Amino acid sequence: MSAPPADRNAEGNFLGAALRHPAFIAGLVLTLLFVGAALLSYLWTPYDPTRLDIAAKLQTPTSGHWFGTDHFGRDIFSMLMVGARVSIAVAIIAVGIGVSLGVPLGLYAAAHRGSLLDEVVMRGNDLIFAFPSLLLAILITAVFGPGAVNAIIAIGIFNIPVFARLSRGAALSLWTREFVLAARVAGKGRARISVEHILPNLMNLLIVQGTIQFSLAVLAEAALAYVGLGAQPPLPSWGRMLADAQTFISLAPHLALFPGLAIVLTVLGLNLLGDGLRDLHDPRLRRART
Amino acid sequence: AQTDITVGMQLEPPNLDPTGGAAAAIDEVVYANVFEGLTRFTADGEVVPALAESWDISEDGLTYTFHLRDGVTFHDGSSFDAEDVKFSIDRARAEDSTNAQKALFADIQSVEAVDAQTVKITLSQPNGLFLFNMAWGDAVIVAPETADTLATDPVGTGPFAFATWTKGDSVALEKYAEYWGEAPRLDKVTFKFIPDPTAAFAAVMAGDVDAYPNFPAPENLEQFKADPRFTVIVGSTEGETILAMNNKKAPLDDIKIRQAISHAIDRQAIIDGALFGYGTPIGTHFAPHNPDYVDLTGQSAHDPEMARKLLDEAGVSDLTLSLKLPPPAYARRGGEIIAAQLKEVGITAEITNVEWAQWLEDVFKAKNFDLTIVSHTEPMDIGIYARDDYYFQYADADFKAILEELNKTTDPANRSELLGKAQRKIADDAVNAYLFQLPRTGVANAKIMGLWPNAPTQANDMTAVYWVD
Amino acid sequence: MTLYLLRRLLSLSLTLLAASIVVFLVTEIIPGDPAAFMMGINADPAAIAALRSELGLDQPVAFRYLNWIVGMLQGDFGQSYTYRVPVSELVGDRIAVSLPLTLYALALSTLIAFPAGVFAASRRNAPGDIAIMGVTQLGVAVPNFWFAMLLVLLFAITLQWFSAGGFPGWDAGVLVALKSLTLPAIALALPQASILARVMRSSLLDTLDEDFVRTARAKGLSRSQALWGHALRNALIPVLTIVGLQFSFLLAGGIIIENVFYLPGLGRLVFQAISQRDLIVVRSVIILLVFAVVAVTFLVDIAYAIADPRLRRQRR
Amino acid sequence: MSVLSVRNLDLKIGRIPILEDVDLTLDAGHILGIVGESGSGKSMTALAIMQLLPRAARWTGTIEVAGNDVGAMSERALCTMRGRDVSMIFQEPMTALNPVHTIGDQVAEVVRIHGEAGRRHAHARAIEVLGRVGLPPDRVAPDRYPHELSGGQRQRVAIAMAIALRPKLLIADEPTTALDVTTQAQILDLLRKLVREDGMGMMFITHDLAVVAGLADEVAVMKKGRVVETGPTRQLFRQMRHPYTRALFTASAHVPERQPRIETAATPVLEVRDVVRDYPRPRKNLFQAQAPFRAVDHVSLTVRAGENVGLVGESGCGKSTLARAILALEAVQAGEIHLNGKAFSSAGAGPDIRQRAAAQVVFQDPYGSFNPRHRVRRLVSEPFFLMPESPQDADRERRIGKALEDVGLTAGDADKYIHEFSGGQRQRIAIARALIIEPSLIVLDEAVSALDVSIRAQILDLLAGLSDRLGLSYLFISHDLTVVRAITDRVLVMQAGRIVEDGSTEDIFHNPRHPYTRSLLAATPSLAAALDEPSGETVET
Ligand SMILES: Nc1ncnc2c1ncn2[C@@H]1O[C@H](COP(=O)(O)OP(=O)(O)OP(=O)(O)O)[C@@H](O)[C@H]1O
Ligand SMILES: Nc1ncnc2c1ncn2[C@@H]1O[C@H](COP(=O)(O)OP(=O)(O)OP(=O)(O)O)[C@@H](O)[C@H]1O
Ligand SMILES: [Mg+2]
Ligand SMILES: [Mg+2]
Repeated sequence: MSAPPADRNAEGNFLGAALRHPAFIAGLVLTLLFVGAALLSYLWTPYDPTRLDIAAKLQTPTSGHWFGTDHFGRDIFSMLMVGARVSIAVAIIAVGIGVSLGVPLGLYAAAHRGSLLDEVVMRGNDLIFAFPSLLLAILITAVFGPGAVNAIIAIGIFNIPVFARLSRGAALSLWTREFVLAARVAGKGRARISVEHILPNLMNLLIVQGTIQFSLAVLAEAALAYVGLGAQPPLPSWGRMLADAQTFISLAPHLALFPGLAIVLTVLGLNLLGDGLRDLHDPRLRRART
Repeated sequence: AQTDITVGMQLEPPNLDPTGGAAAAIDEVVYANVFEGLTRFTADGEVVPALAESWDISEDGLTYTFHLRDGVTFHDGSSFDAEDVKFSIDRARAEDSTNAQKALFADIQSVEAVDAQTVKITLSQPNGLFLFNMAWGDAVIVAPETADTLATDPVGTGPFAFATWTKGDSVALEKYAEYWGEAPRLDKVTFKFIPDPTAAFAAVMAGDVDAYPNFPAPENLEQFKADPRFTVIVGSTEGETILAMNNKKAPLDDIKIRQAISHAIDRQAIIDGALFGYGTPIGTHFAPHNPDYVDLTGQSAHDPEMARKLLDEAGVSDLTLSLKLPPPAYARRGGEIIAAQLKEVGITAEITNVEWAQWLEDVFKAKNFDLTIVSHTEPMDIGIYARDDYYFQYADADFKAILEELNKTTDPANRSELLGKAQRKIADDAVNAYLFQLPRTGVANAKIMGLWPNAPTQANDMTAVYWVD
Repeated sequence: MTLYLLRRLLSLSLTLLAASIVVFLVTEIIPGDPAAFMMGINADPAAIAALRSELGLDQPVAFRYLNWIVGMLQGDFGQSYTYRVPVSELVGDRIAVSLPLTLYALALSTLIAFPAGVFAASRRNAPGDIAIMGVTQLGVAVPNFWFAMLLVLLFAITLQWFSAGGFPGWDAGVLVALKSLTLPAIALALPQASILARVMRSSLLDTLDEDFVRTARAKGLSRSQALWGHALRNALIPVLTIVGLQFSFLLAGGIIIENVFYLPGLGRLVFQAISQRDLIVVRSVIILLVFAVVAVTFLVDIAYAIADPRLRRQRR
Repeated sequence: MSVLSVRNLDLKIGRIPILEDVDLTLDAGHILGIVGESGSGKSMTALAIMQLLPRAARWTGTIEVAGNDVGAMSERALCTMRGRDVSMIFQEPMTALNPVHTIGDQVAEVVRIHGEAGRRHAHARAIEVLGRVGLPPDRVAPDRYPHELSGGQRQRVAIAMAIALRPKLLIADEPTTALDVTTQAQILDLLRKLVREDGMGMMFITHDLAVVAGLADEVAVMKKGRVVETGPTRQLFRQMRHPYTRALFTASAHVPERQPRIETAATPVLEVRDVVRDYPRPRKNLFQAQAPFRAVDHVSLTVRAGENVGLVGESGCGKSTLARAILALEAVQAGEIHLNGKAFSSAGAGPDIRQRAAAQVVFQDPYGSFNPRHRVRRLVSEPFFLMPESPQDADRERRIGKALEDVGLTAGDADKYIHEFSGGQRQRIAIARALIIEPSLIVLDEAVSALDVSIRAQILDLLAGLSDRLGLSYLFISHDLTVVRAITDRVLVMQAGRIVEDGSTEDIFHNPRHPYTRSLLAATPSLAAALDEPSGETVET
């Protein structure tokens, strides 16, 4: 007989299931930790992360400086807090660009399947996919100059086809669903159906993919900052902290350790969260678990 | 003892023709090793005879007659004579020349091969620096037959001949058996290009390179010092590192503001923070190891109070300036420190890291900047302050007059005085904030002798290098 | 099948054409003049102009684009501005490093991921599975350049088992060369292996839930016989896609790793070429990489058809 | 001798009880039919016997297969048993075969895996067995892949795999639900023949009483995880001691009462003229396009006011395509469609939106036809969009309430989400949605096929009542002839995109003229016919 739709009981026991999903909880906690640190950094950091104290440079962790100080004597903990802000902001906006351009394109292409525009959108996606992403990002920043904004654009561009493809694929299968046919019998146009019926049913998928893209964006931002193309000093950024720490790796390993861990844990948290969300939205898995 | 050596360098030369490119890395590989000029620099910056054994200078200082050395051959076996000299110099100063330092030849009116061993060069005006100019890597002598292929297959007269170039990795030189001078003690020299400072550290530590004369990460020198396997060589370069200011752009056209910036800066903190203590503070655009150097650092001593006062007097508050930083670590790190120091006196410096190409376009050519940090590594380059269209846009008439007089002067004492005057003038006008003389910090296997400690020019002269057991 | 191949080839060339235009335009608007860069800070404007005309930079844009394209079609990628040698020669040297490195990393990543994924899938939710999935979660999260730094710290500086980087060239002997590529390959392979293992596992789990696996079990196959004999080949398709993507990613994505280990690879070549404004090298290498991506996707598609008879038929 | 004996089988998945106290026995050479509604535990019983239960399942009781207690067997022994002593055919022939192995290999594998023969010999056996199930190598080569076969052929391959080693027990779990009637009839014949020839025992699971009545020697009726009644087929159906059995029986033979008021004189509600629907096929090569696939081939039909017209035909003959064309959900390549005498759509011209309200639709899938994220209120009122001035506020509420009440729900249900309803209720909501703007025609595409028999009966009653009360016309699409016979006045028979016969329902069923119609009718299992038949066919052993 027919399979129940993916989210038949989506709203009902989501919370309960979520609370019993250890990976989801771990991911949520890690993510909230870093988001919290980022938000807190607007109000308070232990030290001013841009204040140099050359005399106090390269201190190992102490009770005064929890994570020690860097080569300019800046407080690493404070820098990490503000760095979280940069990473998260860059990632959010970059993924936001991907979603806000990719999803409409994908929806449009699906609604007009086989049309010229569909073809153009899909080929355009292929084209972006075919480019080596880091290289193109470097090129983009070479054109516009380095900086957080341009890192966002560079990362954002590569998010567009991801979301366009995802939403087109999922939308195509939704278009054959009977509730969409019913809406068409009710006289609704393609655009309206895309917004009223297709989009809401893509939400879960988009949230899951969004989380994953978010973690990839954090990594990409770190990589760009590492090669010097991310947020510019004095704004701290995890990738640049790592790049700066490189030459101190045998002298003061903690300089590289903490930003590295920050990246790893954030990405880990987001991935766990994404996996958790996917499990929770997939009734087949949810049933097997409960 | 070992007769081959691997020398680490940060940048790979784009090509190997010192007369056709500006990159310092070219000279670092080929200067004095593969190519020689009429004169050359020694380790301490003196100009001595090279392919010219001796020379006579006419009374009016306009005619130089060079007597060339005998028995010199190029690496391809062809012999060296006056025609080669004439060809090389004419080529460098020709209309369509792509010599990066064409200015070196600007005063030459004619070159004449008197006979096989004699060359007469006539100048259009006396030039106290002419012999000095001829010692540059851009003035080396090449043979007409090979001139077009020097970029990839350099053929010179030096003690080492070019062997192989593994692009992206290394250039190897081999001892040239027919060398006219004293034979080098090494049979093989390999220059290995390791741009990443961490990789450089690891490579030295792991023994992949034997010497790294211009080590990019001063923070690691302590570790090398502590390790008996290595010696650390600390010397100086010709690089005056300055915080350049755009003198014509408001508000930096106000001397008070420029002075305020100079006083806001704590040189020692920059040297400690960016270079881990290596480097000599300077107060003007002149190398401290030069006998004519005048120490003017006191004139712009670190004094935030004073800086704030000057800003008040100039009537500015909430000043925001752009600070464009080229790639070298001294600039990037120094820039962060300077930004923090300027913040202390209420100036916001907005940092933009730029690549060299961008710096050249944006800062140097378009003069679209407020502040930037650069090390001017050409020797004796205070003359740039007299250039009309130079990027920091000083071109002060009085200063130009001083320099004009200097050019005409050959008497050492007078020259010395004029140089002092020039140094004071730019310091008084606070044209730029003068930071430090760029150090040359190298590391080498403790058994290697004969490396240059200083860098009077960009070179890794391997002629006198040898291993002890 | 031939029709399908023809169509794919056509769209492949269109993609390349579009990519060439994009790359050309992007490199065209990069601020910074190659000639000025090469001549340095004290250069005479006349000398810069002379160099510009020598490099052909003073010709109109459209002309230069066509020149480049026509040249490439004839196998002539032009001359590097800075190195002054044919780009093809430069690229050839670098591919001799990048390609083996890519294949090495890919081999490592598949060799690790494949058994790990299969093992985890066959023990769904057992401790072994959870452990492997935990490790791969970490592997995905670790930035490879950071991991590379740690590898250098441990194996090159502390233990001195490997050299810290550099590439002695293939002339130094295959084993020596491979040894120098080992740390970089590990650094590249770890995140890829993690991704691959996860895809392998989930794809296999999906397949294990399929009806035909149940049918196989009903025939009397044991759990592992059903896994190896029936599920694996069906599970391979998404894995192949990822392997294909990884190939092209690694070919260019090694830039940072190549920097950390100062390997003279393709990635570093472009990176350096960008900063030196050796635009012709930038263009040609990027087009080459795009070509590699498209070609690999094409090959993966063909591999699909081999793995899955349904596709063979559809495309005939 | 009994090949299967299940005693006191209790089964839980997680904490949820699935089966309780199930007892079954089956003798060699006999067919045991298991019937019951969806979810009653039929498949779980089968899987318990095979010991292929979901991971979370726990069971107690005794299951003996050919004298062996499966509960006491090791996994290795179970592997030896499966496929050799007991094998199973699954419901879905499309997915039960491995797409990347040839059918010959898949059949041979059973032989090989049990060490009965080497590779070459196993292959010979596979060819032989495939021949037995009607797939001789000269017609269907054993090196074909599953996707190169039709559904019926695939099911035969699955059967071949199951009988390759002549098992003592064969479990067939709804092996024909995915097939059209003609193919179903062939498969049933084949299975029957195999049981009789090889003397194996077969457990045949289905929800279709008619099928089981014509096939099984004994029947067990399941409800909510329990066996409520067992007995020899004919006896059980004659006596029907358990009320549930009786309910099942009446429901599956249910004919709603109708008083049709067909207005022959008035303009037809729907007029389809010469409609063609082509699907493009991939090009043969770069220069040569392939002729398109014609799914609907010059079809004309009329539906008059108050009339219920059935459209029957086997799977893939173009019924749904025609329905979509009528509703102008897809463009047609030729012909035109008129609603209430006015042109609605035609080749080259899009639908006349103002007319849309006249024709509404109810689809097959009660789960898939609603957006799960909207409340019933919004779902039901979606067609208001078609009205120039859609009713607002109180009027809107009133009409939503009325539509829900019309289909036997309450106005209060408007606030619920769709997942809070059962399948039958959902189908009612779908009908309410179609009714709410008072169309003159409702197209019902397999609207009751997904429902259990008892619910199906309710919905049929509802439809009949609505049509009588509101003077609605239906175009009722189904492959289930029994249902069509129960609810329609006139029937159109469709084959390969064409209407081959058109006549009043009674006429068509009693006096089919077209050979295709005849074969269709002959293949349709009939409960009444099966029970009337003399018992000659059943061979007692
Ligand atoms: N994997 C599973 N996990 C949990 N519950 C399940 C699982 N599979 C089936 N069930 C439940 O077990 C019960 C019996 O299911 P079963 O498949 O045996 O029904 P059925 O009689 O075969 O129905 P149908 O006619 O629809 O095939 C149902 O309530 C179903 O929801
Ligand atoms: N979008 C499409 N593209 C190509 N062919 C199609 C498409 N939709 C349907 N067909 C084909 O058209 C024919 C008729 O399909 P249709 O769905 O109308 O059959 P049906 O009679 O409703 O069958 P069923 O009883 O299985 O629902 C089938 O052969 C089908 O494969
Ligand atoms: Mg079932
Ligand atoms: Mg249909």
